[in-house]
Amino acid sequence: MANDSPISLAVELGPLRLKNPVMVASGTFGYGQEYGDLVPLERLGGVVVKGISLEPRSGNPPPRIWETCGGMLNSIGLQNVGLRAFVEEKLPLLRPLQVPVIVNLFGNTVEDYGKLAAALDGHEGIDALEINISCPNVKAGGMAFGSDPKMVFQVVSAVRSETKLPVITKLTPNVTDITVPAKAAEDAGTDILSLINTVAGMAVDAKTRRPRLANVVGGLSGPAIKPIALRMVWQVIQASNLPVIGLGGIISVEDALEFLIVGARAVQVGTANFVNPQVTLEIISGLEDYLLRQGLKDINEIIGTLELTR
Amino acid sequence: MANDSPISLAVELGPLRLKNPVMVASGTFGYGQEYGDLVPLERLGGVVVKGISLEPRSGNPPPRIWETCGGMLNSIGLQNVGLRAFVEEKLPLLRPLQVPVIVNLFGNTVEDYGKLAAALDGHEGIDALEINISCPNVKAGGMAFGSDPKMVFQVVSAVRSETKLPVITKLTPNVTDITVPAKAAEDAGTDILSLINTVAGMAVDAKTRRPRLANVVGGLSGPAIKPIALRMVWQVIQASNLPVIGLGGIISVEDALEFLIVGARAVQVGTANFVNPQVTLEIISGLEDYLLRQGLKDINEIIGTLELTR
Amino acid sequence: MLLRNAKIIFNKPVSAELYHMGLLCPDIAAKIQPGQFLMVRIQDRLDPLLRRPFAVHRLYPNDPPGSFEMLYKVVGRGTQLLANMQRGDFLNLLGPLGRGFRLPQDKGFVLMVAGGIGIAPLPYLAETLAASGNKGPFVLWFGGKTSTDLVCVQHFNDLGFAVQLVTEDGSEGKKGLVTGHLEQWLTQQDELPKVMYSCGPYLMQRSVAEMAARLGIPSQLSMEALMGCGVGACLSCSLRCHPPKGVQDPHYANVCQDGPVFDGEEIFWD
Amino acid sequence: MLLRNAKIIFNKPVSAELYHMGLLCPDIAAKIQPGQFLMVRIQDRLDPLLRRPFAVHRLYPNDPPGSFEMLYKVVGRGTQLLANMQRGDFLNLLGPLGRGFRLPQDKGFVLMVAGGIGIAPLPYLAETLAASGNKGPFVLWFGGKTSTDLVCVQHFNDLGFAVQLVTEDGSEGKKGLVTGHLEQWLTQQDELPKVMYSCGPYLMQRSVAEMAARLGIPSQLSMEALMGCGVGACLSCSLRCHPPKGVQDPHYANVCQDGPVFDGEEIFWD
Ligand SMILES: Cc1cc2nc3c(=O)[nH]c(=O)nc-3n(C[C@H](O)[C@H](O)[C@H](O)COP(=O)(O)OP(=O)(O)OC[C@H]3O[C@@H](n4cnc5c(N)ncnc54)[C@H](O)[C@@H]3O)c2cc1C
Ligand SMILES: Cc1cc2nc3c(=O)[nH]c(=O)nc-3n(C[C@H](O)[C@H](O)[C@H](O)COP(=O)(O)OP(=O)(O)OC[C@H]3O[C@@H](n4cnc5c(N)ncnc54)[C@H](O)[C@@H]3O)c2cc1C
Ligand SMILES: Cc1cc2nc3c(=O)[nH]c(=O)nc-3n(C[C@H](O)[C@H](O)[C@H](O)COP(=O)(O)O)c2cc1C
Ligand SMILES: Cc1cc2nc3c(=O)[nH]c(=O)nc-3n(C[C@H](O)[C@H](O)[C@H](O)COP(=O)(O)O)c2cc1C
Ligand code: FES
Ligand code: FES
Repeated sequence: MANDSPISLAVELGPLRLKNPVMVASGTFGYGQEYGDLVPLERLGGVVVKGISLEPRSGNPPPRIWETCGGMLNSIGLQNVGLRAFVEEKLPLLRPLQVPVIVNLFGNTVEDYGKLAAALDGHEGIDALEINISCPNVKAGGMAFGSDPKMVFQVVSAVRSETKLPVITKLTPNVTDITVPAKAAEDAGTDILSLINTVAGMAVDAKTRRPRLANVVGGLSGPAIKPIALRMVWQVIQASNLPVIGLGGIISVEDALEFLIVGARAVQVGTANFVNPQVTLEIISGLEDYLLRQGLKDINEIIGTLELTR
Repeated sequence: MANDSPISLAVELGPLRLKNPVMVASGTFGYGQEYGDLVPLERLGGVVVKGISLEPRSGNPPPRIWETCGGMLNSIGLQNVGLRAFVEEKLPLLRPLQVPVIVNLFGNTVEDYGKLAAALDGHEGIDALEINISCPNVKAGGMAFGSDPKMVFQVVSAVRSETKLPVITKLTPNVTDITVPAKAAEDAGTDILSLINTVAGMAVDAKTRRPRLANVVGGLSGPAIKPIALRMVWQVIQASNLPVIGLGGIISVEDALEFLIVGARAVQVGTANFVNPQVTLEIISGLEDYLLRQGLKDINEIIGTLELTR
Repeated sequence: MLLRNAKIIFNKPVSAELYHMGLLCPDIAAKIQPGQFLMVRIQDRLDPLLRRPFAVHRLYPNDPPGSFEMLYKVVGRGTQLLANMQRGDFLNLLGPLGRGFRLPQDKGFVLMVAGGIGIAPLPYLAETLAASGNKGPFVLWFGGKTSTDLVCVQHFNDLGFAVQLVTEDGSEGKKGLVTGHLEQWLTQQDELPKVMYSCGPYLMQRSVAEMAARLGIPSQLSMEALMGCGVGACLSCSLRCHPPKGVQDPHYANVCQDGPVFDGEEIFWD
Repeated sequence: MLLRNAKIIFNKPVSAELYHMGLLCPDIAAKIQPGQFLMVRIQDRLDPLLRRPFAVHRLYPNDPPGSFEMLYKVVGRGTQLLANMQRGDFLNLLGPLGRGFRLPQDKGFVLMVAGGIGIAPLPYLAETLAASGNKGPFVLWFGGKTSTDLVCVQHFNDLGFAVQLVTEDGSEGKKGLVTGHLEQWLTQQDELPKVMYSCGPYLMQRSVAEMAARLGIPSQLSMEALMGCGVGACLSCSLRCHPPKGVQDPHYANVCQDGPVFDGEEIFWD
């Protein structure tokens, strides 16, 4: 993409300005360095780092991953280096780059979320916080924060009150009505919504009769879940005025377009990075080609243009 | 499979006795005749017919189907011949066969369900009723019966009070906690639970910017959803004492085994029939081979034997 | 209805997008009628998942015995995979399926109309017609976007057809849409066809059906729909039709079972 | 780390389950070290979805230049698809990845231990070792279930290795498990190896590491894990290790990044 390209992929995402709508999703791109020079980070719309907690976490015992039809299950167990090592070792490598850095965060309690937000607020080189509310709430007996709208409200409020950074709330799909937690997050002052996180799933080895994951249940991601993600994004778009980041199963420019057309202002790409590390670059240039073919000049001309009449 | 085979695949499913645990799922095998002599129905553990309503229904306008990665979306809109034509034209063809016939039913209101159950109760050749609670409740503004445990209780109670036939309640996966509707159905007196129905999903044609389905949202089925189905079956097995029929994405004997191992007493095969019309026959003989290889004689020896210690 | 593995005996491009594939499958070859179709499982894996519907293009009773040919257009993932397959590979076929073309009761003038890949089922129909003792006249009107769409014209000539070609870009035959030229031509004929057979895009089919209705000629149209099962089990492949007596409106027929060939007047055009 | 399409130059069975595949990819051939691996995308479609990890078995600097060989065992869907691929087809490779084997600092006696398909990364290591000016002695202990598992022994002989074979069924070499015979043999040697390299099933690796620890020999073990990304981005490929100072327990290393080759004493065996 030449800089003087007549095509504009730039989008506004609430308080954020992105040069294009294609980001990498949390947990699938490490802390940004792992893919080396295969993916020049400056080319991306944004980088969401692996979820960070106050203290380092070991994560779950292996096996932590299993391939399924069109997808994969993971139960990493939120292994991460912890706040301090992130700020001292990982952030300095990202800071000099011309790419928005979004820090994904999670806690065991509402207070953890607030403390994390406060601690990250002061650091240069962070462009937004993304709250992961899919993780189990230790005080509520392990039920995910994200499945209870009251908890969603509390967690988002705790983060909101501790940071001036743009706040993204990442919704879990494991709910009856996705617009309910979306509304709760909106009421608590989130700037942006992102969805979906993984769908709870399971697999068994028929030979040994053991679960494929040591943790028994894991999160399903990848192309298999795309129809679910797209449906939920569309539901949230209709119910909320907030800008939405769509993700779940995106692996081609057509997939990304589907999310933009239903109204997402940006997308994240997760599992597909494993399949094709350069998939984000291909999607970005694919978006330009699409606009050219459609005789358009600006990606905003297609966002939210789903045609419902026949 | 010779009759004097030393291997037994017979299972008890509450009040039902099946010669093997492999049935065809509602809506994917018509009224039983459509696959002609490719699938001798007597070989199956059971046949669940297309969902029946009091009156015939036209269903949704096309397009009604779209292929996704590892799955498909459908929005048939519950097209069916209606109670009377079913009883007069379809049931007589099934009655003479040595196979349990399960009638899947649905209504627009709680009363519809009761009336259908009453009307079907008297007819010879029906072995059980399966309640589809995934369909929209017209009185409650189109929200699915199955996503509200109070509605589940009412619908199942209405059917229970009108029939002496075994009652199967088929749960929708589009809920936060699958054990809640499962419990509601149990409290209302269902004999058996079956799960899962399709997962709500959507797809868009990026070229035309139109939804792939005229109905916009449809139900996702096929191998893509298997991990979700298996997880939910396992959750229900742990929370309820009722016998469970597992389904969702089964296309191989290994898939069927996964459901049996987590504790399902039978399985249904849906979308896979389209891919391989003889898949049920292959699964049945595959189960025998598996037992032989494992040195077992009876399928009941593997049901619910998930090994959780490492 | 049979489920069979068929061996690919050839698979060769006829243009950038169109391929001929020869398949050996005597059981299906022995049963299939013109206009019926097959549900093809393109490979063993789960991507793509569903079978794809294809017509029989030509039947080869002797060359080798029990073989037939498909003509297909590469439009998406499934057909791209088909194009990559090799002689000697196997395809799993379900069929014959659906209700095919019916031959006219009276001998005489028969008109066929094809748009693009809609030509696919017509050669087999033409062969059957020519073998039925009917002496014609036979006319094919064949429209495409451009000249490379207009395949197997020679075969129709050999079967005694007068072939009229139309392309949207004027690169071969008349320029424009097939239905426009056809209507004009028809009004100039002394005799009207006994039947009009047609296969092509929805709007072309609609024009043909309306033209046939205006002229009082029976029309038989081979229709398309997205399909799940191909056998009437899933109710995916709906085509809105006029409801028979006592049936609720809207009435959706199954293209796979009630069709793919419909009488023009059955269809509710929208 | 490179992302490249490599051309298959041969793909041939060496036994019912084992295949040799030759790949042409000069960029990767120029960079990859013994014990490093590649994440292979077996095809374009989404089933199977994830890449599969494979070691480089042998490097061919000249035949043709920039080519190398993989040895793989057909165990599931992905490897079955590999076995069906043809000369001239392409595979997409991501690599070189991970931390490979390090050559011993002192020249002298080197011992390698392989179990089954664990032989895969060792010939390239042996070639590098032999080319490093080390004169040995070199010994390979190689165990398998049965004689057909014991491939490429001649190549080790050619490189100056003494090869000791063990099979569980006794069909070739000594009967039993490789680690049992090895331990006995080691205690009878005058000199101890400078290093033990090993690749094979978890329990074999554990025995080798414990044996090496008892004898005070450094061991380098190439470990396996289920992998998502292969580059350290997803944290799927955990192997429990002893935590370095200041790191929480349990400590999980990434096999793809911290390994696949680990020192025996790093690993927490459970
Ligand atoms: C009765 C019948 C007979 C047919 N005969 C022929 C033939 O002889 N030659 C030929 O080239 N084509 C024929 N078609 C169309 C052919 O089935 C589609 O072109 C093919 O399914 C496209 O598959 P794909 O994976 O390449 O396309 P994709 O667009 O990737 O397919 C996505 C999905 O849409 C379906 N689909 C896409 N286009 C069509 C279509 N036009 N009709 C039905 N389903 C479609 C596919 O089956 C698949 O489920 C026929 C269709 C029908 C209904
Ligand atoms: C660093 C490394 C190097 C390897 N080198 C070789 C080699 O040179 N030759 C060789 O034959 N094998 C090698 N393996 C093992 C090889 O990756 C697996 O046999 C292969 O992934 C199986 O794929 P499948 O689709 O046939 O099996 P399936 O069982 O169908 O695969 C299902 C999933 O499990 C994974 N998987 C299954 N077995 C293994 C395994 N043993 N290790 C890691 N993942 C596995 C697959 O990658 C896939 O994600 C290596 C593994 C690692 C970690
Ligand atoms: C291995 C792995 C690790 C993940 N870790 C996180 C995480 O730390 N925080 C988070 O919010 N989401 C995490 N996710 C979820 C992804 O960010 C994403 O929401 C999900 O995978 C769906 O997108 P995809 O289908 O494109 O992968 C993880 C996903 C995977 C596959
Ligand atoms: C085309 C189609 C029609 C269906 N119709 C019904 C129905 O009438 N009643 C019902 O309870 N479930 C219906 N289902 C859901 C299936 O019975 C099954 O629950 C679901 O498809 C998941 O199983 P599968 O992945 O094996 O297909 C239908 C599914 C499909 C694909
Ligand atoms: S395709 Fe299933 S009914 Fe026609
Ligand atoms: S495979 Fe992703 S971190 Fe190792």
